[in-house]
Amino acid sequence: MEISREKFKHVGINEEKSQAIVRPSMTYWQDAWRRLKKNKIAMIGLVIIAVFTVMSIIGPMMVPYVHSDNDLSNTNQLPNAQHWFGTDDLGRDLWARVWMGARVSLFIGLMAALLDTLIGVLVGGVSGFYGGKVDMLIMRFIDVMIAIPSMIFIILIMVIVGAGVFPIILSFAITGWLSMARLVRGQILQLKEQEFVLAARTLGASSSRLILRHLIPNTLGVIIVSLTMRIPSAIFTEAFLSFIGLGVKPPTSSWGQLASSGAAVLRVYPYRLFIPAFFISLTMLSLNLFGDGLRDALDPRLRK
Amino acid sequence: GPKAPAEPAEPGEPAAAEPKLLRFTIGAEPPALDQQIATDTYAIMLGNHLYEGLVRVADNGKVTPGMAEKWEISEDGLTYTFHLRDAKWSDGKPVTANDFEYAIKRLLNPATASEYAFQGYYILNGEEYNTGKITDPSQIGIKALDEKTLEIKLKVPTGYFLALTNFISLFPVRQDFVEAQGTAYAAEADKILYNGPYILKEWKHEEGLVLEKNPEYWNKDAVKIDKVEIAIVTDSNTAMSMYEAGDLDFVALPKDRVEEFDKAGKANFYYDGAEFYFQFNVKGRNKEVGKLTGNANFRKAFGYAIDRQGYVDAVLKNGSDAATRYVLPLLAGANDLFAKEYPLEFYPKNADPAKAKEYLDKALAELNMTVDQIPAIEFLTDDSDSARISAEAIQDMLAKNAGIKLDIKQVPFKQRLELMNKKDYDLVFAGWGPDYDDPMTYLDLWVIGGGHNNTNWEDKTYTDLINFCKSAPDVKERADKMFEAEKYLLENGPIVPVYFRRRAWTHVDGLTGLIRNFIGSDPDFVFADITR
Amino acid sequence: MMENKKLIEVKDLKKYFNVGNNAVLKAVDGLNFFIREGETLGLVGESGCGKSTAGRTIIRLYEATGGEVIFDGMNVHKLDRKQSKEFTKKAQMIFQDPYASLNPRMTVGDIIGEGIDIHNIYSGKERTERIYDLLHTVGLNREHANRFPHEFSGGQRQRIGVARALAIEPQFIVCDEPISALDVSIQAQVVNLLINLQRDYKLTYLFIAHDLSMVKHISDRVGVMYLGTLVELASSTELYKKPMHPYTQALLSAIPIADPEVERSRKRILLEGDVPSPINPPPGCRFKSRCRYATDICSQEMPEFRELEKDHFVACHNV
Amino acid sequence: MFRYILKRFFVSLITVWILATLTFFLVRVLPGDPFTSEKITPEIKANMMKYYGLDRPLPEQYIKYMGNLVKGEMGFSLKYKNRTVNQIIRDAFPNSADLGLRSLAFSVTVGLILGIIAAINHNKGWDYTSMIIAVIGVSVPSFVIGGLVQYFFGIYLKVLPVAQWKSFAHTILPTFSLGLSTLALIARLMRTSMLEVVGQDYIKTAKAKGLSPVQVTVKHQIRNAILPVVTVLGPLVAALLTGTFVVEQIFAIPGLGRHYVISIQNLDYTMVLGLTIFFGAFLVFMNFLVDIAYGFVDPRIRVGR
Amino acid sequence: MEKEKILEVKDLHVSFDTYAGEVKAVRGVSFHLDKAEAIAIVGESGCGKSVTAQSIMKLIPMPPGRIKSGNIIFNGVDITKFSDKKMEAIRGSEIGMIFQDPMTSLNPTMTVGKQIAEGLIKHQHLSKRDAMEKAVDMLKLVGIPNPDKRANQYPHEFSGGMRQRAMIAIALACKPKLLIADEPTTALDVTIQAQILDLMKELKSKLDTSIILITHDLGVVADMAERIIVMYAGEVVESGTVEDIFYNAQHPYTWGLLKSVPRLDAENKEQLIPIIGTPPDLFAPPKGCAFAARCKYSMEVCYETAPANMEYNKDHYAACWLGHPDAPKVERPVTERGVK
Ligand SMILES: Nc1ncnc2c1ncn2[C@@H]1O[C@H](COP(=O)(O)OP(=O)(O)OP(=O)(O)O)[C@@H](O)[C@H]1O
Ligand SMILES: Nc1ncnc2c1ncn2[C@@H]1O[C@H](COP(=O)(O)OP(=O)(O)OP(=O)(O)O)[C@@H](O)[C@H]1O
Ligand SMILES: [Mg+2]
Ligand SMILES: [Mg+2]
Repeated sequence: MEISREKFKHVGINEEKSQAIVRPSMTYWQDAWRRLKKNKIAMIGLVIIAVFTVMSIIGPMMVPYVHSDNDLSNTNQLPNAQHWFGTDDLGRDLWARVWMGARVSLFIGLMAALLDTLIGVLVGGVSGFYGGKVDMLIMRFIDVMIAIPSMIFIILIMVIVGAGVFPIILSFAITGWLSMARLVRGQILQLKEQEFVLAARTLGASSSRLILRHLIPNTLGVIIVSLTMRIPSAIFTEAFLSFIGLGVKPPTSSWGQLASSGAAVLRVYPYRLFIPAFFISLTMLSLNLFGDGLRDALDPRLRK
Repeated sequence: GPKAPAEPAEPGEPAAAEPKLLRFTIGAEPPALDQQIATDTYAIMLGNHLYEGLVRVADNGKVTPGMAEKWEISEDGLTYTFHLRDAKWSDGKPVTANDFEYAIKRLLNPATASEYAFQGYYILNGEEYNTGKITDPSQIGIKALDEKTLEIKLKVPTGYFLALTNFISLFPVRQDFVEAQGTAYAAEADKILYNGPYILKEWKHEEGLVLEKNPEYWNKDAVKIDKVEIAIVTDSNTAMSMYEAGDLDFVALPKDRVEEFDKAGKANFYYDGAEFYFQFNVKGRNKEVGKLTGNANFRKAFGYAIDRQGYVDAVLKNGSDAATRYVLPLLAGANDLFAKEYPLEFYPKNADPAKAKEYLDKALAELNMTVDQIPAIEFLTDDSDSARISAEAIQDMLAKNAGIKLDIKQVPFKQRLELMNKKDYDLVFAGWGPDYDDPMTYLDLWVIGGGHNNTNWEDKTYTDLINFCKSAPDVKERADKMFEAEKYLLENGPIVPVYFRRRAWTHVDGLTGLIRNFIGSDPDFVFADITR
Repeated sequence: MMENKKLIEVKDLKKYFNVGNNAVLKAVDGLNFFIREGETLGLVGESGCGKSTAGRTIIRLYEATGGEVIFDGMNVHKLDRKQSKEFTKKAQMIFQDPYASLNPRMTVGDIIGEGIDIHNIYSGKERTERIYDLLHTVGLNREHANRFPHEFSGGQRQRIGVARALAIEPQFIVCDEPISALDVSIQAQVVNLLINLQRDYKLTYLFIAHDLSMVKHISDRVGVMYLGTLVELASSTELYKKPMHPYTQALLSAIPIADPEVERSRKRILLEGDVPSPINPPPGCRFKSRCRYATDICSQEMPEFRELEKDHFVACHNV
Repeated sequence: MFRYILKRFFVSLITVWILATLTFFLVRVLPGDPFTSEKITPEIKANMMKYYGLDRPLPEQYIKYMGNLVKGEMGFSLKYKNRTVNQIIRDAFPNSADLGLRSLAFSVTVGLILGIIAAINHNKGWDYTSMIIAVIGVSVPSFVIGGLVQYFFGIYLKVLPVAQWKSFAHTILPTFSLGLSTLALIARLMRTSMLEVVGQDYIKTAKAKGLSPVQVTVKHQIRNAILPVVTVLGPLVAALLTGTFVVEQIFAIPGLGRHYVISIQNLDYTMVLGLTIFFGAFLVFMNFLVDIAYGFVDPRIRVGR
Repeated sequence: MEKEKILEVKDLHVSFDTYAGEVKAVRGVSFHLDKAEAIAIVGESGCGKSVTAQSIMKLIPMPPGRIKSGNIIFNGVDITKFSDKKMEAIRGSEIGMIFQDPMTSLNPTMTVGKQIAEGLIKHQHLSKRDAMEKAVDMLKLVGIPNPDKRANQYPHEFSGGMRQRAMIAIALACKPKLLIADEPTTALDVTIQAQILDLMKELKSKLDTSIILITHDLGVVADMAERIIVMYAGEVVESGTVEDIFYNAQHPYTWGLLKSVPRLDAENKEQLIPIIGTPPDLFAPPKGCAFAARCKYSMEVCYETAPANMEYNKDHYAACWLGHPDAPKVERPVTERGVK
């Protein structure tokens, strides 16, 4: 290769060239969101949940039936052209009921997730972080709360507050977060001994900062799993609560109730179980897909 | 060479008559088998087979001799003298009149704390002793005149008293045995003495019971089935599955299977005695609601707004009857069934929206209200799945046929009773099962000061009528008056009947003689037989 | 050098670890020294002798088992909440283990910016600029701010740790092997930076390192630790010229020299004998088992830390 | 360590005592009383209250109850009138524990394996397979699974008994139905925490030693990842071993689980209390084991020390 | 005379896929290693030393990393195409590796002794007991006092240097034919460092172990290595014998390195002489010489065309345009006896 002689002229240090900025600047969260968006499977999950949410609003309006209207001459109809999902044992249109139920169940699921995170993650974080007496106190409190039959709380709530959505939330607030707190605490016990926590401590990071910025982000994996697992249990808990008079008032329905009344007639009218169960499962699947994607997105080591 | 195959069956031995086995399920562990403590249906059923009272009630409701061979009733209908047969307890000792005297005094003793002590209140001074008004048990109207003779004195003449002695609470127990066992009496299979057709061979708590024919039973030849296996299965669908898998001989049909079995001619139906009705608190939870629930016309609007037949056919699907009147049609009247002697169709089988509206308008006019002013009425019901469906159906019917809005409130059973006791409700879907075969078991609920009248409905006329019937010596006149009371109650009272419950069941071919009762022991397999 | 005020005074500092079976590991066992404001105290010693533990206890990452640390008049181990926040603003640490001390879920920018946020030093654009500055100072570029720790090489991680400590402009930094993972040219950059900062802002360092030439270069005084205690402490020139303790002598003789011929001909004092363990250490001089000059007294009495010459302390019976 | 155990023991006692006290007073606040029933009259109820000592002032009842409790006696059931709470627990617990242990063994082994396989094959076929199993496990509740397997194996194929608790064959379906949701939880938790571990440097070291992937997983990854599973196992073991209402009901298993629900419905005070204390003590003990296990799983963790 | 080559790396390219594109961590590295030879790789931090080393063991996290091209010939066979199964047999027994970050490279939940014993059980089929005994010996060998007690401790109970020695013990346990030591002594004090280096030398002479030593301590290099490879920004910029590099370096980067070493005889707190500026981002390496922007002697050509490898003697190569006959002569700042 021939190179002209002029090129061999002395140039020297070129600060600018050594400082070129090439990559786009992004924060952790922007970066996580970008990676989440790229994860097709996770996005499918998100879309399904979005569709369900939208359907819960417009779904009941798509049929000429009101979800609570009985038609005793048309009970337990298989899905057909008039009743897309069939009818139940009072001849009510299941399509309308499924989407009305979606409102309740999705809301309940969301609430459970929210409360779990808010109470469970925080309490667990505090307990694991401070350790010692605080931990002992909180953990024994949680033991007591787990051991007292939740039915007792539920009946008491019912007596004091009455039925409706608020008492459901209240009952979740009382008992739902316990296992999350234990889980987070366990993780934090493991994490808090790590050097980066010490490092942040030397910087003068307050306890809340250590918990919220250093420890909890490193437990997101189990938090996400626990949340996604919690949602169906919340959906069925709601069914149980409604059953003993704490939930949404009849004739409003929910997926959990549709499924449990469908389960009773499984042998004869299987579609009455399978339709709500399908929606619960699909929601769960979507949540899990989305949750896994989120987990991956939040784990910088898997950064691509 | 190959090993010899398993030994062939001994030849020649006659195919020993295989013991006849009956298998079925009950829905829960019987909380107690102690005669004077037991209260639940399963214990009552078991008691009927393990013990025997003075009499036994046969299929047609006829009283037949039991431990008592024969008996005399005094002119005034107050004194009964029973002559016992030679019968033995399962430990071989004889059953004596003392065992009956001890049992009834034990039932009534406040210290026994028997929930069903009221079954002894017919006996002279029974109630007084039980409630502590008198403390001397010898004043109670029961006395063993000798080993084999028992005399019972009643408070007032009670036509159905004989049949009542077939009830578990009045069954005999043996003092020495009970006292030897102490608190453990009847807690396990080997801590019980039996005098009935069967003895309890095995009692695995929460799991099942095995009954075997009692070789000491006086009428053992009439008993065909040698062994009974009762599994405790709470879930009716599970029981059904077990039946289908061939593990049971008869089973209750879950409602969604009734149609299928009915079509195949395999479904049987029987009244279980329970009747369901709306029960209003005529004062409501608050004044505003009370105005309405306290209004007889308003309550009648309910009566016409309900599509009883539709409800029974589409919602219950177990062959239940639409209740067009209050008194259960199966109860005995003067000579025949009460319902036959005094037919009545107070409310229509199907809804009558026009009538419902008419009554509602009447009520509103009386109250000076418009339809929109009707406050939300709380509809109290149980927390079972079926209760929910029922409530939803009723809610829809009332809304459509009368324009009345109900607010469903589901609560656990105990809470429902508590709310009712505290009269903290507007409207409740309640049920009542008969204690004895007489309309009075339903009618006397609503008298002033009645222990179960928590409707705030206090009606002198009605109370007087009932009180008259209670001591009326003439059977016919009594029946007439009871019919009058029933009509009065339907016209003015705090209840609106909805349906008489029936239950569907099926059994294997070859099972015969099994009796389903609406009162007392159900089922009754003492004289049942099975061929496979 | 002028006698500045003593910024840090360590008095009979002890840190024991419980290692199960009732065994006590005496990682630091009676340290006494002080550091003047604007001074660098080098700390060298055998690996595992308790340097990091000492550094961490001084900065209150570990609760001391005994003794006290006085920082600017405050007893470090008896601070209330407010004081301890103030203390963290003034005293910092660069960790020996670069990767483990970086939160895997934070971007490098956030890691460096954390101290700035905690102490509200800058915000917004200034904060970003400051982070870029720091990155530049430690020889990284601003683009690295958005990366995560695992994407860096060992040396780069170490520099992130340095930048983090510098971010809040502390008065005092415990540098626990801040440069050991760096290549020489970056080492030079970082050491220059530390020296410049010291000159400009009167920073004080406790400089823990193994690279004796670097320690000599940066420190005003050097302390030599052996098994939890100081065995020698003197000004750096003095120490290197006239090491008194046998261990120091051995140490100095072992410094490798970046010149193959010289290195190959170098003679070092070999330390023989059993290496004692800090778990239930024996009485007497800790070094006796490996000491060429050990006498009877060495196994009976712990030598006193004496000032043999002005500002030259030694703990040895035989000098 | 010994001191810690001693301390925990005392704290546990206090915890159970607080639990007992709280429950004692809470159940009394519930509307109704144990003898509320359709047919009872006030006078008879008064007799019963007197017989069971429920007419005494609450503090007196409390002291009496605690006195008995110290002796290990939990009194007579108010519903199962001739049986003591101790007897009922003694009768039913072995069955529940049997079922619980079986389903634990099933769900923990299968769950761990599924979770591990999923993590190792991150975002590949196995990962999704295990997720779908997990999703089914939690979104189809046990009463549905129970009904389905009963029909399929019991009635349709006629290979397994439908219900009851008699032989090994009887245990298969309930074990499966009960274990499924636990399995799902364990699989998901294990997967996520394994994912945190696979990228760690020490895994590289292990590989550099020439360990096979299976060895790396078994020796290095599992222990570092299992902590969340250990955490949930504490309450889970306590819950599973002391019975599960739904599965016991569906399969007609004479276990303890149904009592937890029924006793509250019946307001059977002594039963509710006895069961709560029994479960609570079990739970406290399990969580104590979990805390101890933490230290073994990860020596850096020093709970309470 | 040809010496037996144990390892030959030819034109190795390793990249990491990140969201913004490819980080080209190693860009065409070639070198070889003879039996019983020790070479040192030196270079700016982040220049790809560790990545090169880990590529040889195929331990680059994949994804995001991948070996794009090149060959790694170990004992005459190209192992780049080896399956994981085949690699297992080599790792630990034939090639041992000491990782750079000792804290995170040790399993926090396994005792140090077990971690050492593991490789022995796998490759030498020792019983658990014997392996543990051997592990204790190894710990003793790397100078850890009280080794039998220490073997039962966990990594977090070790000091930094002790962890590093534990790492060394793991790598040496099976007496590998090739030892890759990635900064093995950074956390060690000089006496222990000397011990470890002696140990390695012993392995070399007794067992013919070949060593790749990655370090930035030029003193250690001078002590241990026979040849030196100088890397910069993912490339080899100069290679030669120790003498070539220390006394006759040809690349300005090498000069910079040699100049930045502090000297024991220098004045206290005198400014050291670093190489100014930062290395290029490997995400978009410059098309010319990667060092040009920081090079005092750079020429236009340096920014445009990558310099070819110029041979100075049989072993001594440098990739710098200054070696081109057309280039102006510069006064080398490094003399025969080190820095001027
Ligand atoms: N997982 C990764 N993702 C992205 N970039 C990486 C990753 N691992 C390493 N790199 C980059 O590859 C380059 C080479 O890293 P390497 O670890 O080989 O450096 P090194 O020469 O060992 O440096 P040091 O001496 O500091 O350890 C660095 O610039 C680093 O940022
Ligand atoms: N958390 C701990 N638990 C038990 N022992 C510990 C702990 N941390 C440190 N040690 C012990 O304390 C002693 C001193 O450790 P330290 O880390 O202070 O040494 P160091 O002087 O910094 O060594 P290095 O130069 O190798 O980093 C060592 O024997 C070590 O094993
Ligand atoms: Mg250290
Ligand atoms: Mg490296």
